[in-house]
Amino acid sequence: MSEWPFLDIVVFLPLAGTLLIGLIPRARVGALRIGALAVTVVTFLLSLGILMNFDTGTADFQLGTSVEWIPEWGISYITGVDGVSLWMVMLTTFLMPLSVLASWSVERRAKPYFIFLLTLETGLLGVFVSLDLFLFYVFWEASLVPMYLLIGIWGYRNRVYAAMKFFLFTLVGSLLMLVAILFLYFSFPGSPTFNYQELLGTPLSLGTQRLLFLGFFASFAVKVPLVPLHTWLPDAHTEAPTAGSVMLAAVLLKLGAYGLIRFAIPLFPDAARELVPLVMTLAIIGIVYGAAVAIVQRDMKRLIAYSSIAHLGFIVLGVFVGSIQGMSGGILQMLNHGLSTGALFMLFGALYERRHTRRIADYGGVARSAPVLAGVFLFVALSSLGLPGLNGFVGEFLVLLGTFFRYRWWVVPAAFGIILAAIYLLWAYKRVFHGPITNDANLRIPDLRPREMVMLAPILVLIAFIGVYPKPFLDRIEPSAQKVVDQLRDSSALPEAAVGDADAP
Amino acid sequence: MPLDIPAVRLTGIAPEIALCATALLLLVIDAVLGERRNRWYLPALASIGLGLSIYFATEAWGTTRLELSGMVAVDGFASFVKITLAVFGLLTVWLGRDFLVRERAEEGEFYGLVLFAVAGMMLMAGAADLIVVFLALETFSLALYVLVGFRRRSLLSQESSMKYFLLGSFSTAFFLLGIAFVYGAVGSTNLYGGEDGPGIVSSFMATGASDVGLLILAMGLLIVGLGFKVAAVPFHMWTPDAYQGAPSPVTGFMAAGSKIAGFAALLRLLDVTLYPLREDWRPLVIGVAVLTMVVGSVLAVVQEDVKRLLAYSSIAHAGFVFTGLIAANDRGVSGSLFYLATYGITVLGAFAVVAVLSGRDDEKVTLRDYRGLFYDRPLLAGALTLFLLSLAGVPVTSGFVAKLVVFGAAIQEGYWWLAVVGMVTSAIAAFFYLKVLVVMYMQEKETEDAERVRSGPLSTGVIGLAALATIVLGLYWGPLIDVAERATLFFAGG
Amino acid sequence: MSLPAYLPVLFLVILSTLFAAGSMFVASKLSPAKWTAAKVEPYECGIEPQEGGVPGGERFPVKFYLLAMLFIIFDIETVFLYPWAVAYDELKVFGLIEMLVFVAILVAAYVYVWRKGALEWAE
Amino acid sequence: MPISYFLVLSALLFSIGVYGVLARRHAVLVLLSIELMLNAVNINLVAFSALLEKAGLDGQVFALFVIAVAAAEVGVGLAIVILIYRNSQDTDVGELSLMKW
Repeated sequence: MSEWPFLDIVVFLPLAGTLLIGLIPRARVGALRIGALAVTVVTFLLSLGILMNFDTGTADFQLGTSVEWIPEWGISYITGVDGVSLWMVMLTTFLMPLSVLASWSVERRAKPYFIFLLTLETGLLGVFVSLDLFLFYVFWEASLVPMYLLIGIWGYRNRVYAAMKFFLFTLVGSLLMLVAILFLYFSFPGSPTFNYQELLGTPLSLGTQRLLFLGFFASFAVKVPLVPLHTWLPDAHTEAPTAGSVMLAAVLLKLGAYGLIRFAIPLFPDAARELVPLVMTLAIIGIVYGAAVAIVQRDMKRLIAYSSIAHLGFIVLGVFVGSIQGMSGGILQMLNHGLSTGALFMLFGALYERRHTRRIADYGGVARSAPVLAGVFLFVALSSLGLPGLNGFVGEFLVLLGTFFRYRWWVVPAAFGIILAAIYLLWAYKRVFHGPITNDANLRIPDLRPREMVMLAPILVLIAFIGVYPKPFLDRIEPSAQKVVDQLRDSSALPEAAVGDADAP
Repeated sequence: MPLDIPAVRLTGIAPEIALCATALLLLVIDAVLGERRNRWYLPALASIGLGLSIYFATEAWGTTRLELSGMVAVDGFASFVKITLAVFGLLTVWLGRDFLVRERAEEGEFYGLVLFAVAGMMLMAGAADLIVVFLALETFSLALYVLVGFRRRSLLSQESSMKYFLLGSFSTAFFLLGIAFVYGAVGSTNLYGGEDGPGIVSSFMATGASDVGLLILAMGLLIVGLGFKVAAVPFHMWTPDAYQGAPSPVTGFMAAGSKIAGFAALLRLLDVTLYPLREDWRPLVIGVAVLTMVVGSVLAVVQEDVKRLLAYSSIAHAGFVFTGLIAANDRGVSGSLFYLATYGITVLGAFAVVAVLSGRDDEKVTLRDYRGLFYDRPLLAGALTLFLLSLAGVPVTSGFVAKLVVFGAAIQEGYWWLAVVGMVTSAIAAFFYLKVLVVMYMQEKETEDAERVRSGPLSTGVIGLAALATIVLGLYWGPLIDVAERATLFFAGG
Repeated sequence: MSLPAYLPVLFLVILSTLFAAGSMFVASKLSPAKWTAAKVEPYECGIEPQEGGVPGGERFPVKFYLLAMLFIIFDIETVFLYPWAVAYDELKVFGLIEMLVFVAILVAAYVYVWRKGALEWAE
Repeated sequence: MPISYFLVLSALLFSIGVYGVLARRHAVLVLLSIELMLNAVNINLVAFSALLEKAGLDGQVFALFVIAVAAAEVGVGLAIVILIYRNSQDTDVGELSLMKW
């Protein structure tokens, strides 16, 4: 346990950073970039402190603080990380500097851009660390506005529509969740509180549980997204600027899965257990549908977007099969997908800066002029489609294993999804980087610049590392994963699970 | 019959007296001194008067009794509303000063009328007898009618004032008929009753349920009259036109002031006096509430004029407050108070920004005039964004907390479906607030305007204060909610 | 909830609408529509209306309106003097003071109107 | 003398007022109709106060207030009419474009 609260500093440092950015005159674009980069890097370094002090082998929440906020309403500022949220926090702080690098080419209105980007980081981190339902909801909504502005202002042609769609879809979901939260708040026997760990014990009739679970589920399923609530995602991913797409794919989508693991299942285990078949069906549909649709995409960013739907299907599948392998695999996969898809978006963003088109057909033979770019792309693509030895394989394998233990036959369509993934990714790779050069512009594509190398190298290292030696990651994930699995499998474990003392760091 | 001289204790209406006296003084001074170039002393005097009224209102805090032979209630509820109203009045006066200077139309009448209006609204909050409610209603309505038509050069302004006036008096007539029926049904118009005579409910219980029909009818008519003031559907037709036509500061004042005044009367009437009959009025009010939320949110989507848009949004907000009123429990009443206070501040801030941007003759108020505003005036646009997000109910703004508490009250009473309706309509509403953001952030300014609008020192101050309040109350609202709850604790008879 | 209790509201609405529609109908049926010059020209207390007044040309001095309004206001206020006068004996000095305050307010209003030049007939 | 006489009278007056407001387009006429409604209410109040034993003098006092307020309303209303009349160039001030709801 550390003396001083790394966690809260990490969460609010970016927000403080916006003030720094605010002081820089808007004309000094270079200074703005450097400032944003500095803030995010410092945030990342501090977040390493969390990793250091994280105590493996316990499922309880750690490193948090707990302060009364609005005692009249039983609202407190309670934070803490466990195996589930730890890697999400790390992922966010790790990817943020890289997305700043990816936004180097943002010349127009750079000042508000970086301000919104930093605000977004605080919002996302807050969601992952807050252990008070009210606090959680505040961060959940707060992360919405900057993303909305990022898409809507710096996006591509269809940006306003995409931003609107993104905001309204999410908002409707989260408002239903808000009603559920309030309902839970009022049905808590003791003195009214929003404290997550106290609310865990709330006795609820199965009918009520079902309603409230659906309330939460509505909000999370939109974020994940599960088919049929996914329609906002392709637009948002496609229209968003590179950094926006990275953050969307790598972190924002995880909010949904995280919410399911952290809130939906532990708070309403009976309802969750009852609805497992439904959710798993949706997940499988997502896997197959996403992959199938990805194959026929003409727009590279749309393709990556649909591949995300498929991957998130895997994650939800693993979370809901109710076996430790599936759960930890799903959680690890959240990390993996963040890395590989983030990298894919960065790579294609780099490509887009060179050719200013998203149509796959406009490319072809790029590998000749930009071999390094092509090589890196292939590497990332392989990790994303789960090649043994790379990170994607570990997660997906664990998910499939977990599924196999409990629902033998569900493995078949899931595995089919992996095959499809191989098809669309490799085919897209072939069409973009190899084959005949249809357009002369592809001959003169400059290869990766040093900045871009710097931005991609860390990701590649991690991809390989997790692929060959996932143990340190899984060690930290498993205890918490086990806890959630117990809750999902039999609610008798619920009371013991409810007693954690995260409020005493 | 021998008349008994009532013991005169004026703590109840001291704030109102202070305001009226100041207003009279102000008008006479202005008339005597005549046209001066810089009449700084008018807003100064008005501010002093409002300050005095705040002082007197805080003096009355904590006592709970009836005064002036049961005509006026002195309680925390009244004090809370009065202080809030005085604050609204201050903001309006400061805003109005800049506005009038810009329009080169500074007249003492403006300040006088604002003061009179505030006084009437305050009286509304303390009224313990339908007679007083009626007088208060008329006092502030008449002042508002004139204020709406205060843009002398704009025909639109005067026509909207005409419409507002005619519809207003029309609804007043129904309200009056309602009072007459109450009087006929139970022979008393007093909300509480006491040593000075029986109250509505007590004498109703005495006479028995024989003429419940007449009382219910009267109740309906009263709700019509007050519903008009708070812009509840279907008594809302005046709202868009009046909001559009009125000078922007006045619009903000109307939105903030007449809403809290009308709801103060409604809360006292329905949640205290007629609480025993709640099962009778609830269906009617629920109908009104749902209509108001839906119509307000849906019609706002198609608006192109910012003031009209905010008008429909204020209709929708009336619906949200109704959910707290329907709950009729402590949380509901205090929640409604909190909602009205925070909403007032936010909407005043929004209209302050509108007033600054509207430019000479208060004309530039269409969405087109807001294109790319963020890159032209980042601070103003940022403030407006904050206010709009608060109106939309996004967290870390006061609007979110307000929605949370009123919907919470409804859920607590088992009206969770009403809360769901509220949530869905707020989602619809979010769409048109976002529309404004789209215009401000995601569209390019088409024409460079001739002279760059400059926000006067007072307007800047008002906007800053409102923005600060919106954020602070969104992050740490405990104290204010606490005060509101204590206020309902001292609710005479409540 | 006793919805039947709301029937009276319904009745009032129906009554007024029926009355409105009915009278409109009856009026349209009964009244003979014969327009004579004398009927269409505005009645100005015997003053000859100017023929074809230019657009914006006043048909009558607005001053009439203004003075009339001022008169009505101040005149109606005196209505409060009657109950005071009737109950003078009981009210005693208290009533006197109240009435003085009341009159003082009226005087303030009067001063205001006067200084604003609303009483000047010709400016 | 049964109270119902007065009530019917006032009800009729009130309905006439409502009819006037809804049917007339000229602002001044609408204003007149509203005054009619107010006076109908006055009749109600005075009748109740005079003929109901449970009701005291309040009704008649209230009527006085209503009269005064009505006068104020007329004042404001006519003032607005004049303002519009001075601003707008056309002479039929009653035909307000906004009145068409």
